[in-house]
Amino acid sequence: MLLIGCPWCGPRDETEFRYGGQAHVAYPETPAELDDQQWAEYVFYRENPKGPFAERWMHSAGCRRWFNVLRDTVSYEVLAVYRNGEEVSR
Amino acid sequence: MSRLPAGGRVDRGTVLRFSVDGRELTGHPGDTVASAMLAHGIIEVGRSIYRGRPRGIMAAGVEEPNALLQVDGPCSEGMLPATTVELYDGLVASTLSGKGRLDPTPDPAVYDKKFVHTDVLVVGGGPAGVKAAAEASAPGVRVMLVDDQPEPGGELPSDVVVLTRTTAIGSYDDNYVLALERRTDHLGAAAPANVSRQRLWHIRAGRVVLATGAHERPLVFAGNDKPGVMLAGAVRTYLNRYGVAAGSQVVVFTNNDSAYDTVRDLLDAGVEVAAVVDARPEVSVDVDVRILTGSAVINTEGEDRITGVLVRSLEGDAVESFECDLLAVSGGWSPVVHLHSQRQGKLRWDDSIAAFVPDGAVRNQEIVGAANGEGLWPTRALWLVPSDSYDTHFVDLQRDVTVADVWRSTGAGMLNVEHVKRYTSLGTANDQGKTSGVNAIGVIAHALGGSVGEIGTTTYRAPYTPVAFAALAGRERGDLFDPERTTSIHPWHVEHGALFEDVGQWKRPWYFPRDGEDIDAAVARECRAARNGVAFMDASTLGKIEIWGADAGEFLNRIYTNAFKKLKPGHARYGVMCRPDGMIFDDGVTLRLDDNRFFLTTTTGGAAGVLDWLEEWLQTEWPSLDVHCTSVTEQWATIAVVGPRSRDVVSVLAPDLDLSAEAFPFMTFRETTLASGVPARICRISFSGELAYEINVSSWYGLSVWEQVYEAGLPYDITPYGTEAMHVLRAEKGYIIVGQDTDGTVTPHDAGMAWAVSKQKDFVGNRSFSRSDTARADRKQLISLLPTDGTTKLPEGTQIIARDVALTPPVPMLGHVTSSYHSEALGRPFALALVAGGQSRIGETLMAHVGSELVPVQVADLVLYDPEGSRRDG
Amino acid sequence: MNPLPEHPDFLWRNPEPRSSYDVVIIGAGGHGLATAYYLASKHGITNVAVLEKGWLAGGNMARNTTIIRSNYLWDESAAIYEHALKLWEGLPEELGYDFLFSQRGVLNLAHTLQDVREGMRRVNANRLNGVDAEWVEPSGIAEICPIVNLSPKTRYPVLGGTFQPRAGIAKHDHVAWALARRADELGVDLIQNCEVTGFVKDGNRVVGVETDRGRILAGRVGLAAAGHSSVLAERAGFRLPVQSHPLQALVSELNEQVHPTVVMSNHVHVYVSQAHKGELVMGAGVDSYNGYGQRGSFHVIEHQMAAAVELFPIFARAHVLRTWGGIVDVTPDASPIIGTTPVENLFVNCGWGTGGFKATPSAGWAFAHTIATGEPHPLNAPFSLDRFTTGALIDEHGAAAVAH
Amino acid sequence: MADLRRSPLAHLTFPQGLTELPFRTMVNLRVEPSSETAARVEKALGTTLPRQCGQTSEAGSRTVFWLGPDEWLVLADSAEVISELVEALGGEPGSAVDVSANRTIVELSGPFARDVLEKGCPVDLHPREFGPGNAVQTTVGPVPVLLWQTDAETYRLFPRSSFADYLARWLMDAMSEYVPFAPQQQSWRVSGSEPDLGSLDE
Repeated sequence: MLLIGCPWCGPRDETEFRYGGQAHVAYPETPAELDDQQWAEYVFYRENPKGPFAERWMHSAGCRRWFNVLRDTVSYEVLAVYRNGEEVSR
Repeated sequence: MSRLPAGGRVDRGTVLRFSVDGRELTGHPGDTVASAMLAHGIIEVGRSIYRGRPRGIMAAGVEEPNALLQVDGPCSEGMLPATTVELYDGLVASTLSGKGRLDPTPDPAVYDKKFVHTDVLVVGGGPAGVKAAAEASAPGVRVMLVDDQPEPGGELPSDVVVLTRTTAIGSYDDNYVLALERRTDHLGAAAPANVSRQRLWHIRAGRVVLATGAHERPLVFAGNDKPGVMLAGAVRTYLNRYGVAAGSQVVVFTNNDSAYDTVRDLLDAGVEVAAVVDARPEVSVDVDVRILTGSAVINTEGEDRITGVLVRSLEGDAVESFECDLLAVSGGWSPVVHLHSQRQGKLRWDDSIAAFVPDGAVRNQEIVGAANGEGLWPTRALWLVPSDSYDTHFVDLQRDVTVADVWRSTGAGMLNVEHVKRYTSLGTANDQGKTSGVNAIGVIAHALGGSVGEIGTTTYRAPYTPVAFAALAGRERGDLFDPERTTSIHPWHVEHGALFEDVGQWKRPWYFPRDGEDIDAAVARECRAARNGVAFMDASTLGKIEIWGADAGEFLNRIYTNAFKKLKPGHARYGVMCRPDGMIFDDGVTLRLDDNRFFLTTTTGGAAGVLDWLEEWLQTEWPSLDVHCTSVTEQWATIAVVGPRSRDVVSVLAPDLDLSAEAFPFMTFRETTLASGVPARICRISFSGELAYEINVSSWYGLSVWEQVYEAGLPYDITPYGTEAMHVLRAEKGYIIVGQDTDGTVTPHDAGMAWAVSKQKDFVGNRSFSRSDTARADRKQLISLLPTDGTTKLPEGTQIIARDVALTPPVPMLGHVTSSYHSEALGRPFALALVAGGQSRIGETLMAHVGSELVPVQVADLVLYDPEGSRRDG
Repeated sequence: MNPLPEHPDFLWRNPEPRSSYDVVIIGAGGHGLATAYYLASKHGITNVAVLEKGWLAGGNMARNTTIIRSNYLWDESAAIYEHALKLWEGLPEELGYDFLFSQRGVLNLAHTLQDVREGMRRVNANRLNGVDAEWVEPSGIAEICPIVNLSPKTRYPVLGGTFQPRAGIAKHDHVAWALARRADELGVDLIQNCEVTGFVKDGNRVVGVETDRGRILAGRVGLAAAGHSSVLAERAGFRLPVQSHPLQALVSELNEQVHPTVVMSNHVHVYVSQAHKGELVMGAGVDSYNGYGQRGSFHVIEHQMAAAVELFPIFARAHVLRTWGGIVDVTPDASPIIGTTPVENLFVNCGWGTGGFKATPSAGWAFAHTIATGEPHPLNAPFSLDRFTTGALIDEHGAAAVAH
Repeated sequence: MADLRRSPLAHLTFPQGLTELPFRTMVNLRVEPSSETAARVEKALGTTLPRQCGQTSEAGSRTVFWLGPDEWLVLADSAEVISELVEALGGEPGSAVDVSANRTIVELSGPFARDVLEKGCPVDLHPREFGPGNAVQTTVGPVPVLLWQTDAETYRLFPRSSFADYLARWLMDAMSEYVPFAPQQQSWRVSGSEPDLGSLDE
């Protein structure tokens, strides 16, 4: 049971959140100009590191805001939490 | 071997009656079943699981490997260590041979959970834990202590929250500790009703102090499993806590000083100690008992209980025998590091005490007392007593694993303790190797020549002690297993005999049978009413989202495959949304309330997912758009009034509205006040192809307005209908149900909705349509199927194959039936199906594989009923 | 007496790695061992090393719930899993090892009308694909598994189910050891405690691996590292569309036999069998987040227990004895990737998610073929990496929304 | 017209300590807190929009709950507040949506109230962390709620209307060790009926 620090509501149990996978994967500005491989990279390929991972969570049972978490995928330790548009500060 | 005349923490003034294996026994409050059995001189319990050897009570706590009980009760429970079952009056139990029995009687007990937060959590109420809790206690600081015994081992400040009979079973990330409290198990029939039998505590702690103590290890020698061989510390516990002497003539076998405390206490209690056999060459203790140093017990005598032991010097050959009925053994102590290890805490081998000890604590935790190796005795490791045969040197008593078994595994090539565990099943029994784990590693090291520290332990897994499934289920059982979501109109449906369908968590009326009707008859009647007269259904479960903002139209343009930006206020439009992979994700009708406000509907099951989807795009991709979404699913009750006579009904309800097709055309809506005074939004939307109105009112009025519709419709024999009739009506029109006619592999084009895919704008998923596989012309496409015999209703899920295909597996399949109904309107059964290249097969005959029969079917256009759409205007 | 058959007296050598091999397989899990076994036994390639960073078959092979079935929806999946099931049926004899393969059947319960539709669709597709499958009404379920709660008063009443009689369970560790023993006999070097830290490449061609025990050259390299596939792929210089998630499982203490088959419920979210010794073996869905920690969150276990007690009231006072977690590599379409990679002579077998154990023989069989010939076998050709670009996914999500 | 309304829990017989407070006006308000629009909204409400999770503000019979960084729930006795808020927004970015019937309010009161909630609520309800005037969105059992403490022994829970029946039953069950309650006579739950599955078996 992770304890996730919602940047708006403070620390809450993992059960209040929805996981959103890798953070900072921007929707391509001009999808039509991408070739199939590039489009596949956007749709299907995500980083899967063993160690620190920038990921998105949404506080679904609380303020319903998406935000970013830097979390170690081995120790599960939350290293940083930051709002959309903010930089990670550890 | 009996209850001592004095001493112990049992209430001798009260006698409790109980029985074990049919023997009527007595004990006192404060006893466990084990201590009360020992007080009667009974040490033997169920025989061993595989070899059928006699076994006895060996320990005094959770580490007990042998004494397992099946305890009777309203629901019998098995595999409970007799050393942990508190005695109550009337307890009836039988001993087990390593295997329990599940009672089919429904468990009547209540289980609950508790979620609490504390600054400090101390696990363990022994001296170290009590001290840690007392030290942590301070004004404004929340301190909790949990201990598995009925009372903590010392005085605690009053502001410390103490949970007794509570075992910390698991330790999880961020100091989340699970602890099981046994609230009424010790009360027997006196347990109060409505109080949970057991409670699972979810404790989030700022700091965790582990004061979990240590478990004593037995020694490994021939015949070390017989009844009468008992851990020295347990012998002492029975003396001091329960006032019970577990034997009358005792030999002690040890490799460390801790056993001498037992010797002293036995002597103080007047119990004869025949000898102490100490594996260490030199011993400096002051007890008035003969000590054989540098020696070991090499075998035990007796069958159902030991009658004596054979002792030999570890260096020499001379064997001496001693009579005894109890052999107290101590092979050293293992700190209870389970909770530390569950958090990936490191361990190191400490040679001086021959034990794995924590190598530093995990973040925000500390380990105190014996759990940290503190105060444990210098120990001479003696992993096994040398012998000619190792077939009765038991390492894991509960799984009947001997030294010979362990060495067979290492001989087979296994170098890793995990392999040995799996080859022998060592350490996997009910006690999870609490007494056997470290000894096993010693035995492996003996065979492989490495050090115990290098070999390392197996992983410690939660739970620390076994927990009943029902205790983990807690309150979410039976009626409360999962929420049933219901609409404001639900009471009417129940009263009128609806049968319900589960759609997500919602209960939706499936159909409303009249007396004697089966589903086919009821649905046929409901469909006839909608096509020929008037019918109404509760559509309140549809997801509803208000979308405000100057960019709301632009936003919907990006989300839906079709265009919404130019939709006029007062108008409605059906939309489809896709995932980035181009596959249909949800659909529904959206109203434009005014320039900057839309009202979007989703499928019943999709509501939460769609709102999340919209918010995700808005918050993470397009935060600059002026758009705000608000879920209003339960705000509105939605009543669909359907059929040629629907206008007559609605005109009674909403007399202020001009309902003519010209004044109130299809795919528009009007705000009005009903004759009853209820404000309403009425839409000309049709999911049936008939003239239809959807009346939306505040769900406060949902039931009332539903009844108003019913009243107004009585002259026209208005008929309530459920999801099944809805499905028939929509399928006749070729309207899809997302999730039934689509399965995550269907594009809007595949579903016959190319018309809903804009070529003028981009939207989520658009790019995927041009991928080579997605652009194939022979993809599976949704079409209708008409069984050519005009009578066969194809089962949903039927596979479709080409004509003249041999039925030799694997048979090439063209697709499958997604929806299939008997149509009253068409006077025949029909189906929707996803068929490869279906749209170019219209008119072709294919075969439906039904059971072992092949049923010819003709491929037809998706829309079978009123393809011109002439009926929707009435 | 112990109901389990005796293990062999000898299983494998523990050789030192040599400096080069014709083929190096990374990962001595079930798939890696099966690949080595089939390379040696079917393709005559015996100069093979299987490198394992920990202990042999100590990853998901040691942690799964041992369910074997082939009743998958899509043709491609049915083909490869049914091939596996046929191999399973012959393996105990072929390998000379009784690994307790028990064809006790697998029952997938339907709790909603949509479950029923999907179940019927799958049964019909299975039959035409030559996979044994039948639709069972509640009365039939009562016969197959009398302890299932069939009361219409439950929150999600059982409306029926699909049953695959030939499906079942096997003892996971023993399967691995059986494959390992034969591979070892055929000359394959099984090298434990040997972690691959990098790849030796000549241009875009792999020619060996770097390990913590030194460089090992190889003509061809096969990646069979399950949860760690992405990490290794990255070291080799290409990406995989997989995410590694924790998947938890648990066992109860030993109880007398009450559960004669395997029951899975996607809707209520639990699957359970009772092993030969008597313990209930159970699992549920994956944890939501990425994780290499071989552990998950406790609420997943709690939900699973609620589901278990709802479906099987007799389990109320069974006890959770031990919980654990594995790392499952999940692809976007919940189907595996077996084939070539952008790196020459480097082949990948990954993305099995929760289906890896049951596919062990055919995954090894097809992967061995691919490595031996340099080309995928028709069985695994559809499971190419390329499908994520063309869109030709094999989407098993609908058919297996819950892990198993 | 009031007699035409029916609240989501009208069918239940409540034990001591549990009751429904139906038919309150609720508005879901979205506005950028630093904007002039927000200032207008605050003026219209006669109170500030709380800026932190857990906070509420009051003006007369109206209470404003923080739901998110740009989102609030306004609770009022009467419906005028809806048009007042829409007017205050003045067409600028934001929204004020009537959600009065979207949720209902369940009041749990008594010396056991916190104990009962702690049986299913993961938020820290210790008086040091949460007290009268505090409100958060969280879960109680499996049900999402807005949870508002109004005095030392009273909490108000705002579930979605469709979840209200389940939540009330969950609470009654959790309360039963403190307050015995009779089985619900008026239950309209129908899980006991057996569906006719004839048509599925073809």
